[in-house]
Amino acid sequence: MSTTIRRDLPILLLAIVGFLYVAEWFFGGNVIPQLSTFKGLMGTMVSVIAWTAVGVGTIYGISSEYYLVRRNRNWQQYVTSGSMFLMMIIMAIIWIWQWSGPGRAVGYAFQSPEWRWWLMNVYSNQTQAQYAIMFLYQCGAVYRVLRVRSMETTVFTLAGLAFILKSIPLFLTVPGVSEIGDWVQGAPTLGGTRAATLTASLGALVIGLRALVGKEQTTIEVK
Amino acid sequence: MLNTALVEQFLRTGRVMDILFLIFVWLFVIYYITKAGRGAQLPKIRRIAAIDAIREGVGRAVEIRKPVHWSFGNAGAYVTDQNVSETLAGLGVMSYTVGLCARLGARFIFHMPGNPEAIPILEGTVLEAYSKEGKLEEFDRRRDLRYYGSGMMVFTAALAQSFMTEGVAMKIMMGRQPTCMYVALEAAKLQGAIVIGGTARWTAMYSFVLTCDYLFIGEEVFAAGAYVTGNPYMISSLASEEMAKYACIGILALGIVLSLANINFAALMKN
Amino acid sequence: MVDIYTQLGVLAGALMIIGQFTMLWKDNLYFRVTTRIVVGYYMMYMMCYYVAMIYGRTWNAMTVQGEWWWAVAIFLGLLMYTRISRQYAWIAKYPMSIALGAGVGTVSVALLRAQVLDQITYTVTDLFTATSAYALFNAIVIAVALVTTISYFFFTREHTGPLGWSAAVGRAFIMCSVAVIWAGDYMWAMAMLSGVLSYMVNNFIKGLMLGGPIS
Amino acid sequence: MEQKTEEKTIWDKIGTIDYRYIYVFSLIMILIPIIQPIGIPMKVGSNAQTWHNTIVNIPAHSYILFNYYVDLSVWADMGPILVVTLNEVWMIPKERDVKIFFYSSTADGAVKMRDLLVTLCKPPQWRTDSYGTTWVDVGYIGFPNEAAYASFVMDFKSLILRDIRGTSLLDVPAAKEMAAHAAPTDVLTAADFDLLIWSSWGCTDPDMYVRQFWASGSPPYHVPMLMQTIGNCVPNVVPYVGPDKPIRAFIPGAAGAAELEMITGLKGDGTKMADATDLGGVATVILIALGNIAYLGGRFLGKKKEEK
Repeated sequence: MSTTIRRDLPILLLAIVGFLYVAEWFFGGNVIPQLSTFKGLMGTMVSVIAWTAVGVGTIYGISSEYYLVRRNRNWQQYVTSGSMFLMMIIMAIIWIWQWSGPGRAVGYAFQSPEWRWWLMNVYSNQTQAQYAIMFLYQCGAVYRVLRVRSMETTVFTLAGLAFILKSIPLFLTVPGVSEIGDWVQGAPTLGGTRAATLTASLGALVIGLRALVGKEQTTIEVK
Repeated sequence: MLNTALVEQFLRTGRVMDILFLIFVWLFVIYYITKAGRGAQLPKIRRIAAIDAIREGVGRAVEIRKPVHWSFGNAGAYVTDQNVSETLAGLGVMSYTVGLCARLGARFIFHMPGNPEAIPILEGTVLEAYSKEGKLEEFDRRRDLRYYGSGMMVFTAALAQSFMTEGVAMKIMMGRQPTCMYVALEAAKLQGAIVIGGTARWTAMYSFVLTCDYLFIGEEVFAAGAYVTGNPYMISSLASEEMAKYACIGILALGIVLSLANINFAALMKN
Repeated sequence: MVDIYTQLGVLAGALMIIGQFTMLWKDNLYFRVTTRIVVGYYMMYMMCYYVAMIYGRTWNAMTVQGEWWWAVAIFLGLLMYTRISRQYAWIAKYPMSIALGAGVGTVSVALLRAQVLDQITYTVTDLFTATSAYALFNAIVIAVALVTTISYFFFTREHTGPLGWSAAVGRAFIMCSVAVIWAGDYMWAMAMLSGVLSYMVNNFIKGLMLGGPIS
Repeated sequence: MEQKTEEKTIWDKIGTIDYRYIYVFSLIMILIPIIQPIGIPMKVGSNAQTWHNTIVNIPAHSYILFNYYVDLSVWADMGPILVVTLNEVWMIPKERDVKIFFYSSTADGAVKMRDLLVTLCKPPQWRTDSYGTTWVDVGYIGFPNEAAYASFVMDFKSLILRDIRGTSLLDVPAAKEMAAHAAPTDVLTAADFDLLIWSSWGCTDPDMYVRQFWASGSPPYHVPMLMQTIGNCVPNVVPYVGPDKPIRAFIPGAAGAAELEMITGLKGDGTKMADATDLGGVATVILIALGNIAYLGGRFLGKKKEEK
């Protein structure tokens, strides 16, 4: 009984929803419109389920941070974790305070000057700084990895270089740079990308079919 | 060539080729799964170096007493759309890794992606793997599961911080990734970790090529997911993937022949 | 005259940027604090945002239009919280299965047309619609790339003999494709760095510290 | 136990420079033109020219659908394109009677647009005075996935009920006129537009936009597009670009914006960044050369030294 409720019924539920989706792809629209209606409704319902579950993640996030504080009772940890909790409280206060108001839409908080201040100055700059760090990291990789050591790294270096030169205004004045870059982008890259996408789709497709017939282990044996 | 009006009474417009191809693949999936059920010999799968490297990495983690870190990217565990397969394949490899960590005594830290709806299956897989090794008590959710929301660069910064403060012996990253996960991979590399990973999202593949010691390239992600489970049904169904690839090459050849014979291949495929 | 909120904003932005950049040197408290600030921000942002989404999508529909099934969806979402208890964690498998069913159903069909059949069709039509020798050459390269790259992804046969050669050529095409994507990303990241430096020079140093204009 | 340290050759030294020096070198190269602009000459590519021509030569009485997508985290790269494009659109003369429908698919877009309209992208006075009749802005429409977009192209009302001033969508004269442009005449659909200007840094988005705004509909909508993107999405965009294909032209990142700024004469952040990109590119070539000199030197010349 326990196995039926805990394992078999969820798998059955998965298969029913999955098969209805597959059926809609082929027989929805004008043939059996109810299937399309079902899919439309189910799509939004699944979104609502996912949105509602957002708190689960937050609970996990808070509890692991709290655990860190309890394990490392030193001022540095208090400052680090404290800054996270404080930030959460500040944003929650702004959100509740600015949720809506006379003449404003519900959810106005995200457009309010207070929320925007944190978004545009704190979050946005942290994110841009990480992208900038990504560039510096990549400079390290350019120097370390892009060497003509093997067939693969040679192709990688030459193709990458062709595209970089083509993207830099200064080098476009050199004859041939633009044409070589265009060719690399338009022929070998397109072919490679096309095949990689195609094979990955086939792999994804087989996993989907396996899950539909209840033979995908990761969906079966979940505690 | 086809009686479109007749077909459209039973099938949506432009779905004939889709259904034919799907039936073709499906038949092979069922054939190989049935064959595996009968205990027939499993197809031989070529070695994927990254899988062997995981064992090596866990061994190293035990030796140098630093943790193994796993992540799916900032929001890489999609379950409600077409990226679900990548999540499932990643979970297969994760289950294998957690099992090794539990058996050999390495600490496993899981930086969960910002898809809250996937948490049950993510945590469930970790629990399952510990439980299979009979070491469920060694898993502490508050210590080893992390959550930072789905902000891309917030996630990379949080990972980098974790690598620096807690150390990292091996970093594995699978699932659907954005390209900026490069920062997290490189941060692990700079901390001296063995870095393993791959994605079927082609745009992000370069991050792995530049940083990883061992790679899963594109579709290898899916093959690896089946291979590590040792499950005969899953391994045997890999052969159906190969059949689909032969079919694709066959369709390409057929297209060339038909086009040479002045038959409009593109119009035929539109059905 | 720039107002105090803008000035404080530039200061906060610069402090965040410097804090994040310190990770390039080594782990430090400043970096950890700036990271935790945005982790806190983002987790709360997701919470608030999704609650607003649920409210916007379902509240009126339920209370005004009588669409009761949204209550079922919210209930199913709430079942996800049983995950927190070890004893009742299995209940979360039900809403999870519905979500997975939608994903699995989509993946089983949605990729077929655009990512498989259309890609083969394009490869054939490129070959037969080429209007110049250059275009034909490119179309042939694309077709060769397609076949050899697919051959790299054969798993049930060892890469030896002709398959070994074909897979090696396929691997070269894979590297070429990956390299071009990387190069594009590299250029983008370069622009991001120059944006950050520009902010620091123009807004923080020239604007805030030297009293110039802030953009 | 005393360990014997091997003496490093010159090739080893060149090949193992500490990564922090590499960072500092790259930082300095990018920083130089920010402190002191150099003004390195550049060439305008065909994409930027087509982009410009498409907007400048848009036929009279056309309807433009404009998605002012902004993600603040990539503003440095994509922002300059939006600024110059928006200004180009504002420059279309009044006599041409071109009407514009603005929306945003990002929350950041709605926030940033408010600032832009009063600072960098101020519309001409006649546009400001004729809001509602010559242009309409509906703000943020939520973060649509493909299913939502599929409904959106069939009927804008599935995602938009009012414009930013709170007027019901089809009560706005411009929107009503646009809806009447193509059948069905009382519903605003993708078919009502002659040009779609959009942007995204999601590399798989071109597939979705092409599916929805070009291929879907009966008959297909076939809305020509101009796309703003980032550098690494170029391989995903290219298959759809051409005079008879869905995307007429695309601008990849700030470097592309610089070209647009050069054509239009509206100098902005793109031009400033072009210098930085130039010197950054030079730094990249130097780094690749250094790495390879070290490798090849060590491999071919290093061995000879050992043999001696």
